[in-house]
Amino acid sequence: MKKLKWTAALETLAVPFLLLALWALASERQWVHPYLLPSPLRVAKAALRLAESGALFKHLGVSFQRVIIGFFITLGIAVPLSFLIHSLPFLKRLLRVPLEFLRSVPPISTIPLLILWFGIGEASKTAIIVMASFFPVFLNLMGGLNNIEEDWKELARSLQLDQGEYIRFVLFPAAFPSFLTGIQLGLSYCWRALMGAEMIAAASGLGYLILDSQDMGRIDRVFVGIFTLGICGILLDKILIKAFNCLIPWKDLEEEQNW
Amino acid sequence: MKKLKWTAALETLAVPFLLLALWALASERQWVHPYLLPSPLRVAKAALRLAESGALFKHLGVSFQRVIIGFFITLGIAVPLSFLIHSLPFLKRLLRVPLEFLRSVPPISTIPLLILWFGIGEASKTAIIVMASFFPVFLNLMGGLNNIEEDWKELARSLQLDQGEYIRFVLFPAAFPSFLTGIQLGLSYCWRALMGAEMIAAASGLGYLILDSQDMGRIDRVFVGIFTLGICGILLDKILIKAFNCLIPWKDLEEEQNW
Amino acid sequence: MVENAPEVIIQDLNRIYKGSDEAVHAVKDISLTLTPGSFTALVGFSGCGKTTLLRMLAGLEEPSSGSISLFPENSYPAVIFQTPRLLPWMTIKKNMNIALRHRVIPRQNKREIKKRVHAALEMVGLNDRADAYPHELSGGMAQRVGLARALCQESGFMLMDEPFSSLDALTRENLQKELKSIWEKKKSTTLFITHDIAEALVLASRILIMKEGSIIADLDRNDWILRNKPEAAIMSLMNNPLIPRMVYATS
Amino acid sequence: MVENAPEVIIQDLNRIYKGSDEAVHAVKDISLTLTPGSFTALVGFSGCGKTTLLRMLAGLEEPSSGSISLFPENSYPAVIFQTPRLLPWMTIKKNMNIALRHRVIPRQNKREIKKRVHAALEMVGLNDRADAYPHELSGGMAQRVGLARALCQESGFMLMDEPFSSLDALTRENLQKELKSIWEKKKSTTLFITHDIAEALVLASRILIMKEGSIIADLDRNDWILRNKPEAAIMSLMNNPLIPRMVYATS
Amino acid sequence: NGRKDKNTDLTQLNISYVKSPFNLQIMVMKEKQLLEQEFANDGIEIIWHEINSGAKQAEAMAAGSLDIASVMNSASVIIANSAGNELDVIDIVSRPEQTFAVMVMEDGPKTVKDLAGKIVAGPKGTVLHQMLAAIEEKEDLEGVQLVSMSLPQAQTALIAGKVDAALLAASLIIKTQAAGGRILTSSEGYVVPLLLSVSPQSFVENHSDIIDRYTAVQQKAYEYIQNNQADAIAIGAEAQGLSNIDAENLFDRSGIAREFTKEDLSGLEGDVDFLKNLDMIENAVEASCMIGKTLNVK
Ligand SMILES: Nc1ncnc2c1ncn2[C@@H]1O[C@H](COP(=O)(O)OP(=O)(O)OP(=O)(O)O)[C@@H](O)[C@H]1O
Ligand SMILES: Nc1ncnc2c1ncn2[C@@H]1O[C@H](COP(=O)(O)OP(=O)(O)OP(=O)(O)O)[C@@H](O)[C@H]1O
Ligand SMILES: [Mg+2]
Ligand SMILES: [Mg+2]
Repeated sequence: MKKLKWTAALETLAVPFLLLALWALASERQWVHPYLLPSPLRVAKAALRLAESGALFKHLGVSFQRVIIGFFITLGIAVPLSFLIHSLPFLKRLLRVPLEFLRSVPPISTIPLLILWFGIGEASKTAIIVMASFFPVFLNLMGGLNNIEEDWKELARSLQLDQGEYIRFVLFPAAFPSFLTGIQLGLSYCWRALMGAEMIAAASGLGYLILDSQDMGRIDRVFVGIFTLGICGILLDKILIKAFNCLIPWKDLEEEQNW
Repeated sequence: MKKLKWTAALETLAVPFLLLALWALASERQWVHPYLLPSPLRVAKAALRLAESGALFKHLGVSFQRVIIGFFITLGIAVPLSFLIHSLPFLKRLLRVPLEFLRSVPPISTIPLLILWFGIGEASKTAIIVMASFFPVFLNLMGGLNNIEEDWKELARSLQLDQGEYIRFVLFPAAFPSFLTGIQLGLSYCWRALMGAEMIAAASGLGYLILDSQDMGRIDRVFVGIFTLGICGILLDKILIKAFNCLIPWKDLEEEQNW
Repeated sequence: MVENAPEVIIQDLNRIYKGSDEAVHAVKDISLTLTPGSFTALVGFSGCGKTTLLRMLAGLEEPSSGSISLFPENSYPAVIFQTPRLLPWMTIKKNMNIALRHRVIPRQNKREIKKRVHAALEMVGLNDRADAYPHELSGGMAQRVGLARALCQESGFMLMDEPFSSLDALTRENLQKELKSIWEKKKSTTLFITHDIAEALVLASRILIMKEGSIIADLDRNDWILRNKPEAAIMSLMNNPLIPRMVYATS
Repeated sequence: MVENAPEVIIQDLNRIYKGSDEAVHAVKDISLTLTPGSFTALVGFSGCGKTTLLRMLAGLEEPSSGSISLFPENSYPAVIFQTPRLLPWMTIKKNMNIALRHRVIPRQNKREIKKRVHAALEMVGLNDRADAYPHELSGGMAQRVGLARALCQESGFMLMDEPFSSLDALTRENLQKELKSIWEKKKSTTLFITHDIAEALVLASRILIMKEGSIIADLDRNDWILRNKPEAAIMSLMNNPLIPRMVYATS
Repeated sequence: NGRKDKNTDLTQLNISYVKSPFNLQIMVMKEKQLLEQEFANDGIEIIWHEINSGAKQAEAMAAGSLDIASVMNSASVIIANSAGNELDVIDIVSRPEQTFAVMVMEDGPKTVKDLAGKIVAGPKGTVLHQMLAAIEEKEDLEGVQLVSMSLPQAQTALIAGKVDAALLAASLIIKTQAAGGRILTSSEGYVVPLLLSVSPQSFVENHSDIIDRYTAVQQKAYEYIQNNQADAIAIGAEAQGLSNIDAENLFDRSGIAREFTKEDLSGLEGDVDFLKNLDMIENAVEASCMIGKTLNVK
């Protein structure tokens, strides 16, 4: 059993280590310009420096808060909206075109409007994050709700479940796998949206760190920013899944997880 | 029947028209600074000017090509990869961490690396688009594949279907609803990624048009860009669904469409 | 307790499915009255439209034409579907519980719900599996849970679609007895689809024979035609392609 | 044509399910040989482990311990599941076709496939519904398609889990006859689960009685115990809780 | 008295904080809290917003979220005004002739003349673009191709060898030098870039006293820099996360300015012409209309 765990860990980390080795080699041998691909050591040093000064944690904290707030606003809009649209067909006809339209509009293209409506404070940054993560959650949930088997609907009808019970006992559990995909995607797009969000008048945050480091020509710090985003993305995803696992006893999501 | 169609169209267009009216009113009454919210008329004029000069179509053509190429590359990677990972569990363990990592990394943060690897031509723009649209397709397809009912797997085994037949007759049809959600999301994210992609040394394209217009304070043109993106997004989505409909006779996707 | 059992009046009922290949006239011009508290069995060849008729009575399928009236109107049937239809994400107990939330008044009465669920599972012999999930049951067990779920609703109107089809002879016999005694106490208006003519004869006081969408015979258990060799008689009725519409019950 | 019919040797077979509530010992120490070309019926109470045994023979379930050997080894069973398992995204015809792609050699022989599908659907009386989708069929129709799909594979090894459970008496009788005549021609090694003891007696030359995971009786049709009132005899065997393991076939 | 009333409505002052290229007055003002002190008694809170982009500052001012843009380049000011976003110049920050440069790699073009027919990366419609156009004109170069991209990307493309030259500024110049790059020429002799403090016209009109006090504080910062250069540079180095040497280098290039002159005004006119000729603005604007009423052109 222990041995099995070992090999599993080995397999999991094989590719990252290989990439790291390749990277070290590439910068050691100077296959590419060291300015553009700083050595792992230099990136590590930059990370350490940022960590020591506390700047990294400040950036991380600010961004984390933005991601969390944005993500929960996304959930708060997308989940009720999809249930509403699912149960009230006229809402679907009303909202279809506007939502379809927004689907292909890049959030950062709307920055002028966001500044107009939300100013240059947190609100417009949050709006960017919400716009970036809304559709994965919404469309996946809609997909899950619409692909529910007719059998369960009939059963709910014949058991005289009311709307709330129907949602709780039938609709939501049936749509859950799709919903899970949606929130996983949504959460990643929250992280990804940080760059766009922190283009608007930000003085901290991981997106700001990356943008500012690019402006200042500190590619090593850009790498630090990228790694922090990637790793935090993985961790938050894990935590989220664990949390949902507690809420939903009928499935082992960690095993169920799509991959 | 005719009357029904009428009311349906009315319902569909009610909200867009309402928004348009509100917009017209807001800019008429100067509730907000006309610099940030140009009147519908001004936007229409800007669109007309851009259309007359042919610039709009040039931008559209270039971007359209990028979206299509990017989207098909995304499909070309995500579809086989998810089937491979589904059938070879060791691949999953190998690729899990790198892919999870990439999931939360903003594509535009990698622009320095993309320029390094792919130069400043089409390749790096395509790479941005692929990065932006990969995960919706990939994760949804993985979700669909992993949530396939055990019953069908057993049936396939007992009928001695080979891997190809299993994929064709069982796996793919079962995963199809999720896949559909994935490609719809993926396609929208292709459009959305244009802004990021055309940050890299572009001289045309809708993303470039928006960026350039933002820099040049031509918010009216930004609106033209946004509207073009939104409308083209809707249209391409429709066309894609129709195309899939021809390929897949067993379902009416236009009705099945999640919404 | 006939007060809860509704009268069911079916008039000129039709159901036409527009299938992907051809239209199927599944139920043809059926007019029928189920008296309050009666136990009616419905037999007929596979595909003759029994399930379609039952589903229309349950309000799950819209008639193409004709009408179904219930007196009192607010009667709600407990339904046993032809497949067990247990929600896979809930334990057996939970599956039973949700069926009772609207039946046990006051709703808050958790103890009453628990008692009824227990009793119903006891009856079908599955009390020890109350915490199992549906996919952990055998086919017959799942069917018995479906039966228990319908019975614990204690409705005055029961619609049952082959509830014993996957059960062995002995379990079947026991459950027939249980069902009979429950019906005798409760006197629900019951429509019972079965393929087993002996079962129909044991349980029902009235037997409807359906063929190609129509009711071709409507028999009372005491009809002369069922005096001896009733099974053979019913089989021959089912088989006879010439009978237009024989209503033996009235004769 | 016994050459295609495998011999099946089961030794000390066990299957324990670690369920969400408690462990279930579904199959207990079964040792058994099915001779090539034999038709064996398996009867027993609901939940006694019949399906589990059949699924292990089909290679769909791993034994917890013990072994199953086939001679010749490459024999592949045609399986009828307890539920019809028709792929909902394909028409009936397509559902049948994919079952034949590996059976008809050369594979390219589309005409042969078409012929066999046609014949099998003809037999179960569903040729006119070949282009319908599974959800458009009645329960019994779907079950008949499952039967047709297994039969058209013309395998020398058949595993059938209650293939006639949702069929009316007449259809059932007809299909029993068909199955019997097919088996007589083809002499496949067949294991047939049923709840209808009469059916087991009609079809099988050997009858296994299962109880709580064990085979408690192994009867030959010509056994003295089945001379008169065979059904009653089997019922009483099934019911007797004391029998440890009676093998009547050898007596 | 009327003015005083308007002051009392004002409870906060939204100011952008633009550190780069190396706007030392602003950094000193913020880090030494000069504005906070100045307005403390009036109960006016100073809120700093870190926005580098000129376009975004213009948008924020139009939205009313920003009262004073501490540093904007002249092109952005002209572009905004031309598009109907009326912004007034309230002060000058610097004339950074040395801060903008055309850079090449070691093995790249040797002289400015060699730029003919080459690919140059840089942001369109900015002073850098203007510099390249001026070079083309003055040196009579043919076939210079500008690929539009932001500064960091231009730098990456240059170092990765994907372009022949890049238009760069400030820190990126120093970093590129460290990475083996070379300055081909700075903007000196071609154009005089102007970095300006800007405020919405309406704000200037309603709160001219605030503007006056703001420019006075900026003046104080300027004087502090002149008198305590080393301290000031240390503040800048800290704010931008640079070494003192790099900061000093940047300061020397920054061309910080004390007052807006007649030459600056004509430079602004030249910028308008440049943008108009490139078709980057639709409506020509009078340079004099962009001068705030409080600004004293010397
Ligand atoms: N996947 C499973 N997980 C846990 N327990 C299971 C599972 N499948 C079957 N069982 C249990 O194993 C026992 C035997 O089940 P099996 O399906 O073999 O019964 P069966 O004889 O086919 O009954 P029936 O006639 O009702 O179909 C039952 O107690 C059942 O609950
Ligand atoms: N959803 C549907 N779409 C099209 N045709 C249908 C549909 N449901 C049932 N039918 C058809 O209607 C007819 C009657 O079906 P029904 O299910 O009522 O039969 P049944 O009497 O219950 O048969 P069984 O005893 O086999 O369950 C059949 O021919 C069937 O194919
Ligand atoms: Mg039926
Ligand atoms: Mg079974």
